[in-house]
Amino acid sequence: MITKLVAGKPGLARPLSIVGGVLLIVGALLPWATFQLNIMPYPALSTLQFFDAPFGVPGFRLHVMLLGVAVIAVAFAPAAIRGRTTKALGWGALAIAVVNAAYLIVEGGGFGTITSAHGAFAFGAVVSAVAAVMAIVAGSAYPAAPPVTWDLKLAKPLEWLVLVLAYAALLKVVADTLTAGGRGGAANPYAGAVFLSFVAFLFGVFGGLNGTGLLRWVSAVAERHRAFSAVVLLACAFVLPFTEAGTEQWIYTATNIGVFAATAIGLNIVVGLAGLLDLGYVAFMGIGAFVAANLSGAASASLGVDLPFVLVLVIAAIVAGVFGAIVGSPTLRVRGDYLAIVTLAFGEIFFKAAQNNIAGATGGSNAIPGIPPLDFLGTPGDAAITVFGAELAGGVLYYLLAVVIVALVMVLFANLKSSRIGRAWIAVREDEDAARAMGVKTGKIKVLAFLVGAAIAGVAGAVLVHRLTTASYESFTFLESVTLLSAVILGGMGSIPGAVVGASLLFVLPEKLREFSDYRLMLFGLALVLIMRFRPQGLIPDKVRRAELAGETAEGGSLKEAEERAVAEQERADDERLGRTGVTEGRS
Amino acid sequence: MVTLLQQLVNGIVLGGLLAFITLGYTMVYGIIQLINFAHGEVFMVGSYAALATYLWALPSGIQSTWYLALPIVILAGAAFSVLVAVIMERFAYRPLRNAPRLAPLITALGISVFLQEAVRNFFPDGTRPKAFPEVFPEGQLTFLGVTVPASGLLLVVMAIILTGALQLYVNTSKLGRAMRATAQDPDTARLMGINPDRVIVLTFILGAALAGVGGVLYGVHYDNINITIGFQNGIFAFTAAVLGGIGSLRGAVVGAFCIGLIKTLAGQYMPGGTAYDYVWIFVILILVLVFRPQGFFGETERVRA
Amino acid sequence: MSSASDRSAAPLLEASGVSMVFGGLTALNNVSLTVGREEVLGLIGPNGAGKTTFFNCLTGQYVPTSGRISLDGTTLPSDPAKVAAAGVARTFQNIRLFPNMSVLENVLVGRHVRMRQGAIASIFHGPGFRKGERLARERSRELLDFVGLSQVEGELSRNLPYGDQRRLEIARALATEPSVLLLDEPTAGMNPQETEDTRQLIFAIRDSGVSVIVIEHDTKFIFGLCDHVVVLVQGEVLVAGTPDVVRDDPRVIEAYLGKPPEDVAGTATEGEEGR
Amino acid sequence: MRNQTAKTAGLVAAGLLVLAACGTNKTEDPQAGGQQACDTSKGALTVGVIAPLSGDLSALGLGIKNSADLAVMEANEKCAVPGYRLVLDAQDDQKTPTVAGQAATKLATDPNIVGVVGTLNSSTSQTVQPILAGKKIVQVSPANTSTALTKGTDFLNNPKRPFDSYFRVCTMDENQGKMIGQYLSGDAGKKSIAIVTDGKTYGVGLAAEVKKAAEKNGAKIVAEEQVSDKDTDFAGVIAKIKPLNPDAVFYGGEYPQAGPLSKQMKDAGLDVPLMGGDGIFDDTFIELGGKEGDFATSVGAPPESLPSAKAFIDAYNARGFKDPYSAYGAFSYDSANVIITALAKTLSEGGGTWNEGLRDALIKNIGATQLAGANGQLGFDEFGDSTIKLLTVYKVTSGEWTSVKTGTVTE
Repeated sequence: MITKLVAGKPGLARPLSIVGGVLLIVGALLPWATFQLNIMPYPALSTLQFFDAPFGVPGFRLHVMLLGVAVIAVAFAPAAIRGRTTKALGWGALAIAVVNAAYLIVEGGGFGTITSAHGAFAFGAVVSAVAAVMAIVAGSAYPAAPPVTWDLKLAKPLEWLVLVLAYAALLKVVADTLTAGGRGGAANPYAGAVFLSFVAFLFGVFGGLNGTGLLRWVSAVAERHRAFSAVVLLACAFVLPFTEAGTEQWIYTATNIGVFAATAIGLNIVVGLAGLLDLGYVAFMGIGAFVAANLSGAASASLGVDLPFVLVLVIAAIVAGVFGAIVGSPTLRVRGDYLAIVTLAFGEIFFKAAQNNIAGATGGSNAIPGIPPLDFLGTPGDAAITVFGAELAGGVLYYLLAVVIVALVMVLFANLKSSRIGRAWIAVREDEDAARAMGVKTGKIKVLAFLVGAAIAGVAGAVLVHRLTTASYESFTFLESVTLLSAVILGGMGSIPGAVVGASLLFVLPEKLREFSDYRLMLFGLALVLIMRFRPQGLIPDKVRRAELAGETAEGGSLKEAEERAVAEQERADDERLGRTGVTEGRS
Repeated sequence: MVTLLQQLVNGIVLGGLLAFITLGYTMVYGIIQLINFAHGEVFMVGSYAALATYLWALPSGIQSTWYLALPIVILAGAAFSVLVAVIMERFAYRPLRNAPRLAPLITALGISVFLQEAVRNFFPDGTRPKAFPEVFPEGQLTFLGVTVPASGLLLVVMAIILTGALQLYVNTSKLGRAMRATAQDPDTARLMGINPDRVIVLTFILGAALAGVGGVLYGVHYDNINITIGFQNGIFAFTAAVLGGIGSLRGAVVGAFCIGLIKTLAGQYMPGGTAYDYVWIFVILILVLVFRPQGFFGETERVRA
Repeated sequence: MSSASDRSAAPLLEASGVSMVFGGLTALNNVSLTVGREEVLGLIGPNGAGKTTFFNCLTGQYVPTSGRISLDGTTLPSDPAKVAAAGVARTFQNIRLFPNMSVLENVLVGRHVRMRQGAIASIFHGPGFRKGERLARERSRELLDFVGLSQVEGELSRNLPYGDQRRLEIARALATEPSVLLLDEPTAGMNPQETEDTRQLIFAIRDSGVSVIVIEHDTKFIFGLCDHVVVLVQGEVLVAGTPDVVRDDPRVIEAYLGKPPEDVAGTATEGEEGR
Repeated sequence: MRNQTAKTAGLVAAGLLVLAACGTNKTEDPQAGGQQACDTSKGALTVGVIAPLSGDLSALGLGIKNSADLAVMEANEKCAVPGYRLVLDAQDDQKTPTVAGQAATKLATDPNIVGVVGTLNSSTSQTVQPILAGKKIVQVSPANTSTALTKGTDFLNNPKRPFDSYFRVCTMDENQGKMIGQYLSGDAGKKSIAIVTDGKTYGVGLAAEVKKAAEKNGAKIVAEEQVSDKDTDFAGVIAKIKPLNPDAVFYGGEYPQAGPLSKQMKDAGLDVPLMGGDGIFDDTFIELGGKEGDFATSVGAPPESLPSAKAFIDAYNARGFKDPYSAYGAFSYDSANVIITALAKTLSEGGGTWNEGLRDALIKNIGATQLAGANGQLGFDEFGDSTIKLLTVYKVTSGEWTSVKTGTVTE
């Protein structure tokens, strides 16, 4: 409604955004809470009075202040970037204000905490929220401009430098996000709120950078130097344990992320490339896990053999792959979402069979515990090691293994995608009949997708049981299948980094939300809904999807025209009315 | 023989329960191709709403008079389920109408987790299973040695009446025709002046109302409810919808009864016994789909762009 | 029997006695025709005559109820993928490209059947793989050049204008190196200029040694294009012969201008597939 | 559209404003309460909890968390650990091993952690054990029943303790199963028993021991069936065992299924007693349909005869926790107290200041614990298992659990 008031008056935009920016800075300097909470002072010196420490504002108040400064600066930036950037910065500031205000209200016992109570005044949150809204409104009031793209090309070494800096910044952001709020627990009850506030800040910053076109440019540069980007990213992954995020908790979590990301990439072959919805995928991971458990010298395993790990991986991949082909074989007859239910059925059958210790291979309800840790050239996988004088957290070797496996699986995925096989998968996804008419043996190619995906999951499962030290049927529930699918879709279907980002989100988010104890999963569910609401194509959509979205805005005309012609075509093409029933019978 | 008859009765009761849920699944799928995993939770909140109504809204005089209390709690449960479903459709699914096809699946999952946890956190003592009040006379009918619980009879009768009424509605009413038209071809339906948004909301409402009634009758029959009843029964309901041919109302009901019967009969007669009854459901499902890929009553898959 | 081609003694594609019955409905009744080498055959007929059904039989999408279809003397299998491998490629009445693949990728899918890299080679991208991939790309670019789409190889096919989509479909079909190309209404919805371009393109295809069968409504287009024309009415061959013979046949005039046979086959349409 | 959304949002916001009156819960002294009396000059030490705090098992998990919390609060009030304030750090494991591993790793990164109470499920413990053991952090489980956790996988022939830092205060399947089997076939005189389990570690393990003991005692096991822990319709299972005419049904599992099962048995005309282990010894069992004459066992003497048990129940109820203490509350309370008592002892022996070097001594002291717990006089054997062999059989009489027999298992 307010937006409408200023919509036709771009002249108001700049003054409004400057006022908003100034107010954001003022809001940051104002106290945010009228008293110290009972547990301990709310972070970022939120009870400080105006100008107590004008330049010593830490934490979320610093974030608000920075966003405020940015809003003012953008008002004087090139016109094309003003609207989007201001709006994004405003949303970020608003989110920070809302998160902190909400937390203060809940913990402080009422609105008095963020307004006035007991003779004290604290309007920081209110002022910041109002200012943020002003920035958003100002952002929408700027004349609409198409998204900015930079046609900047630098010399190769310079572009490499840009990439190194960008990835270093990314690593810093990841590490900061992981450690935002501290490790929480009883000693630090505000960790959850601080984390959410930090995420809100990042949301604003990245939205702002996106508005300036910088992110698009960097990703274009990365696209130009894909191999180099991959190397730098891999290096970043290896450096992560050396950062402040290299605690055992995060290394352990990151290992799990790696294992699940590798599985999710495998699933991405089935779902993202070949377009076959799979709701029982975790079963393949389970098969790999139980194969590995039986072959790795666990005392309770019925086989009692202890094979080298690499061999175990290969066997796990083969066995899981064979099962994948078996499960995939109904694809020869069953189409679409009917197939999804076949895979769901297989997942449930696997679960029950594992629970009942089928063929004595799963340990049944007792699971297969006591799987010995992996041996990395004489060092057990869960030991802490020292590299370059830095002592790294225990389990870092598993983390490195997970990184290597994810990297290999990514290469495998990328290679497959840009090959005859990968194109056939995508063709099947796009139009199965047309693919068949082009000579693609669709049945075989779909079974192959299942086989490859399942083999990858088998490998991941084999790694997972060594990290968990137990292979229990309880690890492979339907919910886990859905989690994997969520990772693929959240990240962006068919996208290689997407699956990793999706898996990371699905693990990091609940882990960081631990501070909300009872409400943890509830917030998680809400987060899933919100992410899909605002980014239905996934966080890092596949290139094709990106192009598709760009196509819809930039070339909407041609699309529409094509559609109109298609409709006209439809009306005219009443020839061969027999076709449809014919197709049915031809298929069944 | 008595055992066989008894198991048939048990299977039919279970099937009647699933029928309440499966119709919502199949209608929503038929119209927007969404596997609405949150539909099971709609069923669950219906039963909790009925419980809350009984405990905190009904005077004790009505509480003890089952023929007053039962309709009231059924209406309350259905109404709340509808409310939840409409909010869900409006704020979570509708904005995703043009999103990639699987995006709403994640939304559905998020809603499912959210609703379960919300009930657990906000319903008093929601963490543990809740006893459901007696709003229907206890008792069994016994003939030929076969026991039929009265509540089970109620459940099956209601299931048949309501699903029949729904079929009739969808087949004969104007909105029902609009629904079928939208399911067949949303674009053409739009050209014919049908507002797809309204039709979709209606679909959610009908499905949710049935699920809500089912949730209440679940409580009546089993005398207790917990937060996971939705998810588990939802999976089976979805399976039933597929077995019957997704998008087909008749198929959904038949599928639901089949699943109920397979579960009890397989537990009784198939190798592995009750430990593997779930497995047999899914084995039979796979076999059916391999030989009849569109389920019992399904139309062949439309190829979607 | 249609008149035998006088260009070559042995026909390239031969359909004899093809019938197709759906339930109680006869869509094709004892259709026979032959296509010679480097020949353009036109298939015309009123709506519902069974033209696309015949294509579907040729390409293995349907198994004919009776009859035999052979290419170069070998019976064609009843699997579209195998038919494509044998050398019969088609386009669709309603364009069926792979909408979210680029123009080049669409053509590369057409190369699928002429490439040999399996899963293992695709995973490791060895030197042999890279060579095959490079050759496939070269060939695909040649084809795009041939149909005049080389400027837009990076675009998503769904974003192409309509006429370009038709041409891309032809390029994709040519990528399978067919000896017979089936075109299902290649000029539908085109303006006269585009139609003329398509005619030249079809000639060029024929001159490159590929026989072409064209379904079209536009009789003027067909008569100016084809060496032979077959008229299908209600699933049966009404007339077959050179354009001149067919044009003057009174039965054809009746079939087209007289009371058009009302189609009884219901409302389902091949158009469904395009959705 | 947009306008409507804005309006709705406005209405909601206005409603919230009205609802939340401008109040605060400011208290003048954040350190108020009994804590002031104790010396906490050396800071805080953490007692961790790992249990399912969300999802369908959260009733049990929250009982574990709250009971441990109770022990910690009491210890702080009583200044049980001189110089330190104890804090509880409860982590959700979502009953899955992966998440449990993350929870354990997270707790293990806290330098001030002294011990962990948990987990509920045996499979999660299998993952947690090595993580905590690697850091010599003591783990006391209130609920794990899998024998292999303390005696190794080859416990029958060659019992070997896998992790010295792992203890449990609950009883093992072996002990409880024998008691149930003997009671059913002996005292209760049931000679034809049907066994139903939920297929999970606890239920299946217990059922196996029940079967052994009952058969040894001359009873016949007429059926062995399995239901899913998510099932609520047991008509199929009941119809299957009914023609076999069992005179009792043993259910290996927990009360959320056992209650409805008992009721559905009765409704279907199979009116014989249902017996279960400590997993069904919960008042909710009766609410959910547990019928007159059903049996359950519980570890230790009945609370009426055991002051420490009564004290726990009273104290728990007095604190006003949101959730009941559930089946494992008393065990969890004991687990936390074991850690706290041993910690106090370790500190007094080791100079009064906590450091990493004291972890071995803490483990040793826990092994030597002698404590009057809520379940009886608590101690540990050489495997880390509870020495309480005393079990009580309860029976549902007039809608309440009443003890019918207390004793130890006879060989």
